Amino acid sequence: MNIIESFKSLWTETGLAGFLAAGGWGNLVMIFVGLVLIWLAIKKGFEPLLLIPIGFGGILANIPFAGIAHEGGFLYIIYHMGIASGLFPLLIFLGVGAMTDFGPLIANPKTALLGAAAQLGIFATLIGALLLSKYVPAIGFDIKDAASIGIIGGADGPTAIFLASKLSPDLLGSIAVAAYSYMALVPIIQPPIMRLLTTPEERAIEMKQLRHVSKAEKIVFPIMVLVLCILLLPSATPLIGMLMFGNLLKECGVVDRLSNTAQNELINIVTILLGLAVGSKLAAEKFLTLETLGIVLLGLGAFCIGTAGGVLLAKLMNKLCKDQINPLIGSAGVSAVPMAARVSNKVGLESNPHNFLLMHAMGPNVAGVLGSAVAAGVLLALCR
Amino acid sequence: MNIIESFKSLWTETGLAGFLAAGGWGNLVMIFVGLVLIWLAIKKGFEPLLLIPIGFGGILANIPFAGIAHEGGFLYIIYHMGIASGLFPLLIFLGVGAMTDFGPLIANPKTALLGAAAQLGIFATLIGALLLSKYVPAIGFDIKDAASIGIIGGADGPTAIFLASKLSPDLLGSIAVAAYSYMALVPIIQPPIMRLLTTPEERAIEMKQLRHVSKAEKIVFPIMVLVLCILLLPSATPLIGMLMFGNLLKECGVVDRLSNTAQNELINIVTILLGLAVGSKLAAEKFLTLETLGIVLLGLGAFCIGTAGGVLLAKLMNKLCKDQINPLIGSAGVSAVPMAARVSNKVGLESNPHNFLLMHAMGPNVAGVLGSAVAAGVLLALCR
Amino acid sequence: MNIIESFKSLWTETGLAGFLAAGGWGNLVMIFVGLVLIWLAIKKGFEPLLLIPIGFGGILANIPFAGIAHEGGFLYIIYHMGIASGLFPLLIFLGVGAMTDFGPLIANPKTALLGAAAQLGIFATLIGALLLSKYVPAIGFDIKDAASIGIIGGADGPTAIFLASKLSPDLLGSIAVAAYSYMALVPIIQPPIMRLLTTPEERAIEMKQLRHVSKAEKIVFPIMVLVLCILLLPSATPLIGMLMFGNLLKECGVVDRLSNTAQNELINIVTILLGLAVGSKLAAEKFLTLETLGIVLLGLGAFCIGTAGGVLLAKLMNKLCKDQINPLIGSAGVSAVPMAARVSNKVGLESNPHNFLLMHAMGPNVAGVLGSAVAAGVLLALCR
Amino acid sequence: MAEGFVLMVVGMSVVFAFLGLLVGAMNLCATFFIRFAHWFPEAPAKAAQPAQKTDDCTAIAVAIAAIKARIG
Amino acid sequence: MAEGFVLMVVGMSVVFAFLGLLVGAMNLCATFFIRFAHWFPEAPAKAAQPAQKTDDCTAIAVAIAAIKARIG
Amino acid sequence: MAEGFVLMVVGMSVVFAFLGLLVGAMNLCATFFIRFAHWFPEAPAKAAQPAQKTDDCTAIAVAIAAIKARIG
Ligand code: NA
Ligand code: NA
Ligand code: NA
Repeated sequence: MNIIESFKSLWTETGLAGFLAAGGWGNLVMIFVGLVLIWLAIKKGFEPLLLIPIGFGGILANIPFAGIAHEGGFLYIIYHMGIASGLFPLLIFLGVGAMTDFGPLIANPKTALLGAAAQLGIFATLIGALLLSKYVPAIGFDIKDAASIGIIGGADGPTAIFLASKLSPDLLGSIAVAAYSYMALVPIIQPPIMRLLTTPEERAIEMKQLRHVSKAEKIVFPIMVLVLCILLLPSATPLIGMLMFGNLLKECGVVDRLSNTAQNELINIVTILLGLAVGSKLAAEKFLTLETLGIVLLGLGAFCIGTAGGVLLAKLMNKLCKDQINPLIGSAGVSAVPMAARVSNKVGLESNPHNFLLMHAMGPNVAGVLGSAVAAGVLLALCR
Repeated sequence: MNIIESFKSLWTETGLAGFLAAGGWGNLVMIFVGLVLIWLAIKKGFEPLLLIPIGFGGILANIPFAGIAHEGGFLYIIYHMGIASGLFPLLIFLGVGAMTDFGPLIANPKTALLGAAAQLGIFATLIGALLLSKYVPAIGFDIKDAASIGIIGGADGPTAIFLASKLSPDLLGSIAVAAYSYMALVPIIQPPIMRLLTTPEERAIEMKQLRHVSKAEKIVFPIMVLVLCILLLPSATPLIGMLMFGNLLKECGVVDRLSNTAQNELINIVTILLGLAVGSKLAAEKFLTLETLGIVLLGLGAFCIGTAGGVLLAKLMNKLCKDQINPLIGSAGVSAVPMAARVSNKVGLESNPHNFLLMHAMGPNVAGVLGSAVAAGVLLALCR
Repeated sequence: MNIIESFKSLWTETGLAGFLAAGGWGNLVMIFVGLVLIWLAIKKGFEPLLLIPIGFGGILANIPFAGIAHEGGFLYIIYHMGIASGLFPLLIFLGVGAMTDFGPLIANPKTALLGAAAQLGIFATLIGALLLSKYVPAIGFDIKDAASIGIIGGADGPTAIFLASKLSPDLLGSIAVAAYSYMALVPIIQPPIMRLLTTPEERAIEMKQLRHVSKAEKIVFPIMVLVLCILLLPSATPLIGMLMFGNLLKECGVVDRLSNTAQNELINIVTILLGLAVGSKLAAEKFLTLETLGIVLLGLGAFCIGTAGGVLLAKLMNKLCKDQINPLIGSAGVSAVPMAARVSNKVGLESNPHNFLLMHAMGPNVAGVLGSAVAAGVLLALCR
Repeated sequence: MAEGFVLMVVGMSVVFAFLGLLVGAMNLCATFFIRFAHWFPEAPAKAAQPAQKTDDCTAIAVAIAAIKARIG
Repeated sequence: MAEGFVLMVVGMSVVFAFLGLLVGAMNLCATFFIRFAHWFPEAPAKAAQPAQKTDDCTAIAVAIAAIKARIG
Repeated sequence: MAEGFVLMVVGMSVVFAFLGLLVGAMNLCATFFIRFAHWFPEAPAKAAQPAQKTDDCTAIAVAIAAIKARIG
């Protein structure tokens, strides 16, 4: 060991040398992508709780020679401990369940169907991904990849991460980034579609006050959903089960200390680790491809089609039932809780400044979470 | 892949199909058992912090085709990470230690003997389990199983889970359920035994005010207990060590942030995961056997004998010492902190409405925790 | 199994028997060492957050026959999960980053150089360790051991643990104990050196008020440091990256729930587990050697040389620049945040009772954390 | 491609079946809970609390007694 | 031994290079942020908040409306 | 069966031995701490705090000085 050699050896392992080496530009670009995600999160308010950790994880994973996302690196360890195993998304779902009030859905059950219709985006996008693979030579999504891309349309982060980590772990980074980015863009993506598909009269429809939901009903609800899921679709029970477990902790009223921890410290710790680990999947060779562009475009399509599906079913239901629904709440069926429900409320106020749709939109909004978990269950059962 | 086949394939993997298949009824019954545990926890107040997660874990573990408790499933992973390794019960003990005030025991040392006598239930039940195996053909407990069943009489959840996970993991589910259920039933099980074994005069004995215990004594206490345990019984030091570590964090007064985290967020997170993982051991083929009925009966016996042991030793001590003890505090020696001490207080008030035994009963109550950890150490050392 | 034999078997596994067996005195001495660490922590206020868990871990690891730190024991599991993998020190760094305000450094950038000079202690001690190995026959540190011992001079716990666990896991226990002990002794070690190397006039120098640092600068700072580290020294990016990630969570202002969890519950949980796991490396056969004495002496030297390095560079800078620096803040460059900065302030007040150096000393103080992480990166890159 | 259409038909059917059945179940449940509302006085989870409350009162009484004893 | 001196020279050089460059970067950064301070009105992270604030106001308004509706 | 009785005898002996010795140790300890109570003024853990308190006072003083400097 002498001084010159030591400096040389350090120099060959600097990031500068790494970026100048063959393929190093890819890492540089990915670090820039990570910085952009962080900038979007901080300055533009794009889902900062997730995109800051994901962006930072992406930067760390692309540092030349550090091997943070390779075997033995700490992001590799976190990824395998928490995401490959499915634990982190399920623990996030536990916390989400403990934070969610299903009251608005229980008070107006039929809005659950809007949350079903909005899942159309998932399956349409799946077909789109297969079409793209067929007609664009540089893109080669198989059925598992297509399913993982489709789930972006579920507008639900943990579901997307859970499914993609099982079916297409290599695409996990881009899928999660697309899902969270579009969830942040919901206030921009949805309103034009909502206005296009509805008349001003429809947008002004006032809905009748939601009934009061008793404590007992709220306790029975998570059990009921779980039982239904067990009977119909066991492959969705990890997701639905943890969501309902969290909700039961919240509603039962006798384990508030567990419920509070699930919706605060536990979900925060897991969010930090999950974000970093998801970011560690932003590897240059996987991300800087035409396929990522395909995922971005398909993801946008997924959100648009899901929005349209929800709105159109609401209009159809108005044709069939006498109890009128404001079709603007249909768009909330994509989930993206609570952003999409707020969008419904805001667009509704434009047409009728006394028409507060927020609580009405929360019904399809939370139903959308169930809907996309069910869709994920179907995809897990049939695409594995 | 065509539509009909896909529906068929989904149908063959529904819970409905699973329950109708050979052996499926067992899962159905276990799900019902899980629901009953949740109902007992919510409506009847049976140790909800543990029985809700355990019940939910039992439901999830019995969903056909979901494989949540099988290799690769998330409850399997949690179980192996936290229970097979012994970590979760030890972390719970850390939190319990940080929540426990040993002051009442230090103020009246000889009540520690009551906490020893009440461990009689553990060993009597162990013998009972062996007897049952000998005379009932359908029941075949070996010495390890018998030891794990006996520990139910320790009336201490983490100790029971720690021991059973080492000696008889297959019985862990039923043992934990029995232990927590009987702990919840202490106000019903103990009073008749206490009244039967004492005279009204004994029950009215007033005890002299506990002396003040200085901070220094409270700091020295956990160290002293640990040193004693090291000298006498190393096999009990994981349990006793973590309990005393938690207590030292609490009493030393210079690491309050660690103590607070240990007794709040950490214990809550671990409780959620431990409960689910324990529930994952409620497998139909292990639970729906005559052996479980045996465990339930033996567990009840364990609580009764432990209660009697504590009360009778108190009466004996009154014969030998001039400083009189109200024998009602003997029953608190089974642990079940703080329920058993409350029961002593309540029964005492019936005989003498000015006789508050709560603080006096806390001495044997916390000594009982030490006693059952010591008993677990002996069983670990001799039955492995 | 009969009674006599059982008692005999228990007796052969008591701690008493263990201590009396060959080599058992070592465990006894180590338990005493653990008790001394706990006493220093509680009574003398020596870094209690770390030394209580480390001391307790040391006791648990040295219990004969319990095997708590051997394969299958719970401290072994915690060690491998959290320290061998590097996770725990990195998570601590995340929390430290979320607690650190780099404002004083940003307001007076050139004080960063003091944080560089104070790292002289690391490398001088490394040379000292090699010298000792050469001239003392009973001591045989290789280059990895020497690097791990040198890092004590970084006066930064997580960095020392991270580096030592990678290069010399067998010395981890003594290195961590030395590092934290000397950090606690900073108020005793540093002042004589500071007074020796400075004149009363120098000690009385008043520094001009620090400028206000805007929010935007504080957000850009962690990104800037990370980018620099990526370009120059990828091997330091796990440490620097997590520190800066934590700091970004704090400063960006949009993810306060993550920042709060990182600097409270998460760091507390990890501190408890990390301390116990570090303590589990206090094995008698490794600790009760002349090498440990060497480490203790070298560690003291490291702190002294680092202190001198910082003070002397400050004096040199005063020769070269017109903007005068009080050389007392140079000693804060060793890190030991915030103790060393408080020492600068206190010694400064002795010479000039109106001269508050605390905020000025925070600059080199936090720069010292960066400096020792960089030094660790160099050692990792060249000594592996 | 064909697979995609199969998945869409099957997937949307299952999603609608699930949420449709859930609508039915919620309606049944609502009927039940409105019909038998008197069985479930609001805050049913509090059932277990009165017992505790008495205990806590006792605890307070004990504490007061203890303080009195120590002072007196 | 020689290794130790090599490590000291290399190590201290890298530490000084790193923190020296950081000093330069901080000075540049300070110049930039002081020169263009008007681009960064204090509390820049609040940019995203007004939107939320309106939403929250809406939420409160909704809640009030809901309460009125339930009472009236 | 016989094993069970062996375990009961051995187990209960150890439990009583452990808690019995603990009684002895607690009594010794109590004698010691009552005899030498003056060595342990209540709140002994506070020993380390005065130092910190001064430091905190210093910190406050510094802060006040800083504010004054910035205002003035
Ligand atoms: Na959805
Ligand atoms: Na017990
Ligand atoms: Na340092």
